[in-house]
Amino acid sequence: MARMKFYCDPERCIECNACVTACKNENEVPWGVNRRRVVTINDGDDGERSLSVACMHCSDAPCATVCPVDCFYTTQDGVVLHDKDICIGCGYCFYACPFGAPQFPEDGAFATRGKMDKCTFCAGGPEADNSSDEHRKYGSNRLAEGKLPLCAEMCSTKALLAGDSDTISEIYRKRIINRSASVMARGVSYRDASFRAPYNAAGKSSAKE
Amino acid sequence: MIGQFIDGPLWTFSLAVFVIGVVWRIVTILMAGNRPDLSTPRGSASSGAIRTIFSRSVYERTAATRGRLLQIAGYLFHIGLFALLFFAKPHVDFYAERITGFGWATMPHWAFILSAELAFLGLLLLWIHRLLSPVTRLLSDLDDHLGSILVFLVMLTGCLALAQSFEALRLIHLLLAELLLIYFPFSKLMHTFTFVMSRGYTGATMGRKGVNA
Amino acid sequence: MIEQFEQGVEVLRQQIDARISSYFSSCVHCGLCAEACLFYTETHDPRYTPIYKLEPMRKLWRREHTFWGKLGAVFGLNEPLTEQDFADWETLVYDSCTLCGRCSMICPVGNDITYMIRRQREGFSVAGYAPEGMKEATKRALKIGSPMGVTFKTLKAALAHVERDTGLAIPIDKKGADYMTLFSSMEVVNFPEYIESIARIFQAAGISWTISSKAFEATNSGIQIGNREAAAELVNRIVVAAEELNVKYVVSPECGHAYTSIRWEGPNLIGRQYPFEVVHILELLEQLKRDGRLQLEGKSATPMTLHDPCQIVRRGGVVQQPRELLDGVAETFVEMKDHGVMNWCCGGGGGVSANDRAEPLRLRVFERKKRQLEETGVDTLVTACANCRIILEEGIEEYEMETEVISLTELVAEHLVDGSKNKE
Amino acid sequence: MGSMISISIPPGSLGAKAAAWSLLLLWLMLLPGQGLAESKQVKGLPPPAVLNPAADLWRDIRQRDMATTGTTQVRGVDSGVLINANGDKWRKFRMDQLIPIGGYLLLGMGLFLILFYLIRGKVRIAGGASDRKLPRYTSYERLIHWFIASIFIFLALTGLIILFGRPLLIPIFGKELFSVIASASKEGHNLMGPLFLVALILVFIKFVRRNIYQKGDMSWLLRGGGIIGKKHVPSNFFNMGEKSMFWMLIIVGSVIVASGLVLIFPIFGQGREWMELAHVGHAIGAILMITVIMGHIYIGTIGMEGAIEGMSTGYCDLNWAKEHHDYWASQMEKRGEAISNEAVNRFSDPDTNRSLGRELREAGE
Repeated sequence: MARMKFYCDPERCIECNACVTACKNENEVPWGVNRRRVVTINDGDDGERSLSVACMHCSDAPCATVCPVDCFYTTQDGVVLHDKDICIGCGYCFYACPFGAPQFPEDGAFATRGKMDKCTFCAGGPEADNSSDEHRKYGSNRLAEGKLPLCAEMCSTKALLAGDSDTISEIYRKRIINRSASVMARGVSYRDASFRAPYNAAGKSSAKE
Repeated sequence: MIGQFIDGPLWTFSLAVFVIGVVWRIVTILMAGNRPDLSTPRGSASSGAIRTIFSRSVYERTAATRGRLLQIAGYLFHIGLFALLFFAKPHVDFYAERITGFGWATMPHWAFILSAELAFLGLLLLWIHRLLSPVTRLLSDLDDHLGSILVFLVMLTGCLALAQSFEALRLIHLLLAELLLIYFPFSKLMHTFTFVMSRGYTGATMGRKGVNA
Repeated sequence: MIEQFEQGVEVLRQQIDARISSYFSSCVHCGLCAEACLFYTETHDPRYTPIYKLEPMRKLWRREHTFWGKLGAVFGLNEPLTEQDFADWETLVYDSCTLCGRCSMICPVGNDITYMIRRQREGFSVAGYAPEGMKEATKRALKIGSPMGVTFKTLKAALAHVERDTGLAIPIDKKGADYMTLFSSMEVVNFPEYIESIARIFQAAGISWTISSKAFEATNSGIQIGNREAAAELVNRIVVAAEELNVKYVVSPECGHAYTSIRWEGPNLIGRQYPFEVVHILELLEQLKRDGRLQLEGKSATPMTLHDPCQIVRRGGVVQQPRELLDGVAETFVEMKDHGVMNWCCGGGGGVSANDRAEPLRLRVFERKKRQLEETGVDTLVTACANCRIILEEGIEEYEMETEVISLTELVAEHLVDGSKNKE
Repeated sequence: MGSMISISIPPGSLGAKAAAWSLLLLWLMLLPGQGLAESKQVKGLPPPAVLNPAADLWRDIRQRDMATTGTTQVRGVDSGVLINANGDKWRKFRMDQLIPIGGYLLLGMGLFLILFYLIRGKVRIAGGASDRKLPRYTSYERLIHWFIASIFIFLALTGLIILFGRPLLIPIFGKELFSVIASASKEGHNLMGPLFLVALILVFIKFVRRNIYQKGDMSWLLRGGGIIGKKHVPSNFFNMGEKSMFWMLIIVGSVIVASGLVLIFPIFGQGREWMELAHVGHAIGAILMITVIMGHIYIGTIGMEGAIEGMSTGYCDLNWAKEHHDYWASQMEKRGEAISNEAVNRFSDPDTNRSLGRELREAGE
């Protein structure tokens, strides 16, 4: 059985936000809800890196554990989905999620939470595949059509990978090998081999070099 | 099935009972008739009536502690409930869809919540007061308690259905509101309409005498 | 007895008009009226809640004017009004209500509770459930002409006394006079100074006035006990006498309920409008003062406060006049905390003063007035109602207070510019 | 730059290189307490020339030192935080501590009270009910007591439904129906919550003066409030236990209200950390309070004869007062505040009202 995962390659992500746009467009999410976002670390500095994040579809999802109404379920493809008919909008999944994936439509000025919305790996919800109800509540169900999430499909640099974890880890592994091989073959440091300055946790201090 | 009944025929029925009942009650009261007042008036009866209709809503400072509490709780409850009934978005949408065909300006959501808080605060205080104070314990009859309970339940289910996403909760709220509408014309709740008459009659008499009542 | 009871219920039934129907429909039993009633605030006995005193009438209304009541009556579910109800409520209706009207001012839905009690008394009196004292007073009023048994002879003696003291001639049965003056028996018996004051003031103001030998009594026991026929008879005597003398105005004495009965209830009782006007003595005095016909001099230095008689102020509409007059004669005038239309009753109005068994309760609730007086810190209490005056004096005696009670009219008379005496 | 790499990863670790390629390792790094310490240094090999720099990035955004946040086009609180490390701590608190420990605490308190009742039984008025009563609470005091009580019970019930509903109620009602109940509970809880603040303020203002600790409170505590032994311990208007409960109500209640406001109004820009913290405070406070209030309800109703009268009728039995609040009772008695039972009934019992007319008439005639 496949186990669906996302992986974003920070060496490739160029912060174009096409994945965000694609997601919004494909799933017709309301204002204020962002199933996917691109976060840039060290923006404008040496070693700037960007990552596109959404629900990571954890194998042991904290959101599902803490949900007081038990509205989460994991599909056979390993996609973590939730049932909006059962969700009460308490926000506990939002507290527990490491990635900030659960989103809540704001309900007026006190921002009381509506029903939770999050990335579905373009796999819809518990309703019948591609039914109008499903589309209204959860957006597209591309997986049922044999397609992968649109964000990854749209990614121009192929930084964002989506699919069976075996496959994407294989792709990523090859990339790393290739990069390392090229570095080693040329006998230079990674920095010299790369177009981009390597990620530097110290941020600005590295700019001196 | 039962939902359709609540949403459809029962709603129509309860609305009809409410409208016909209220009109019938007001007509029967008017039919009892009043003797004309032959005494020479000192002031105007009509301006006295209009004056009292509004002035009785003004806080009466001479009332003692219990009176103060009653009046404040009364304000909270009535203002909150009025705002909820006529300016909460879900209600206006409902009226527009079912009765009037047009909507009107609604409160922002925070004001909606705030008026619900106030209405609950007022109603709870008034109700507990009714159950505790020797005066109201003595006065209250089944009608008073039934009215309080129904209004409270309607408000409570309304607040529970605030998420507006569970049909069952909406139907419970609607069902209780319908029961309230049916009960309305036969109960104390009629004061919603007859208070104008009461204040008007008293105001007219007092106005004739030149007393600002 | 049974027959009398049924008559009483029938009368009570007739009382329920649109006003009362709307009042009962509006009442939500909030109990706020209790806070306005001095019988409740002084005893904290919930049975003294004004609207509770109307339970018998409400029972009848509920049974005959409401859906549940009618339905219940068909199935014999709700109990009908019984004679026991009349018996149980008699004291509440007569002893613990002075018809002061304070509850009517506070009711948030605007119910005129006082009006309803007044109406309910109609049924009670017909059914025979009224205090003996009031029954007797009504009988005396109808028979002798005064609830206290004062005859014209008595008045004449008092008048002779006044004439001797002042040297003024008091016109009796003078046809075509402008003002016909009425008195209350209490004034004749207890406060003849009032008559003297009237005589001196009218003399000073140059008013053409008279007293009718046929109808000098202004009080109306019929109104207090709630007997329409008796009340109409008593009013009619005055109207007939006034018409005979062809006066332009009838002057109501200070006495509160007398004013209400002749001014506001009278025309409705006899079923026609008067060919003359009714003025309260304070109204008249204030008018005279404003017209400059009443010259006052010298202001009393003692600080004074005013007790507003309910029937004159709250139920009568003579609110500003006593204050205008007091301004002219008192240097320091201290208002009580709740004054004017929200004043507290002395405790003896509405026939309670004529009801002996109510005396302990009446004296108990006088505490309210006592507190009010103490708050002002003033020892001179001005009022304008002979009944209030008696009750106040009794209360002051009971509570061993130092307060002096004086009548406003007499106070005004004391400050007349002494022109009349100089001329003589 | 080489130094940079060597700080992050033990030098000479070829195994680390291999591990860094694995996606799975990235996942492992997200979990606390997991590192690369286990990789062994292999002797004789040159220091690593190449490492996957993404490993550094992931380690940083893992937020172990709460330092690295990024920027993003998506607006919102915390949207720049890639990984929220506290979420997992909060999850563990809720699932491993709050629900089991809280549940057993409440259950235990219930059992304790039942046991206590079985052993100790109802605390009777030793001297029996007297024929006189003392006015204990005014109607306003009773009003605010029942006001806060009704709101508290509503909030406690709805809160417990949300907390324990998944393990306890879903098996009974099923997910669909429970979801309706839970949504109603959540909305009701949120709407009624602010009223608890109002009630708390009213209660504080009204009762604070009588709840300041006084002389004699200590000895009450030392003698166990009369639970130990059969002798009653004298006390003031409120005894030490009641005073402590009052202060618990005020202090814990304030924590609950404040944290509750943080939770229901996500408009102050408070991030997840704040809400998680607020939730922890809210839950601990609420469990504590419910436990104490259970005891309060027990002693106020079935636990002690005559205790509820003060709050229901406003009057308490004179003997009861002497046994439990002797300092206050003797003061009141000295001032002549004791009222006969009939007088109390006349004022509080509507059923005796009809006799008044007869009484008065008989008295008058």
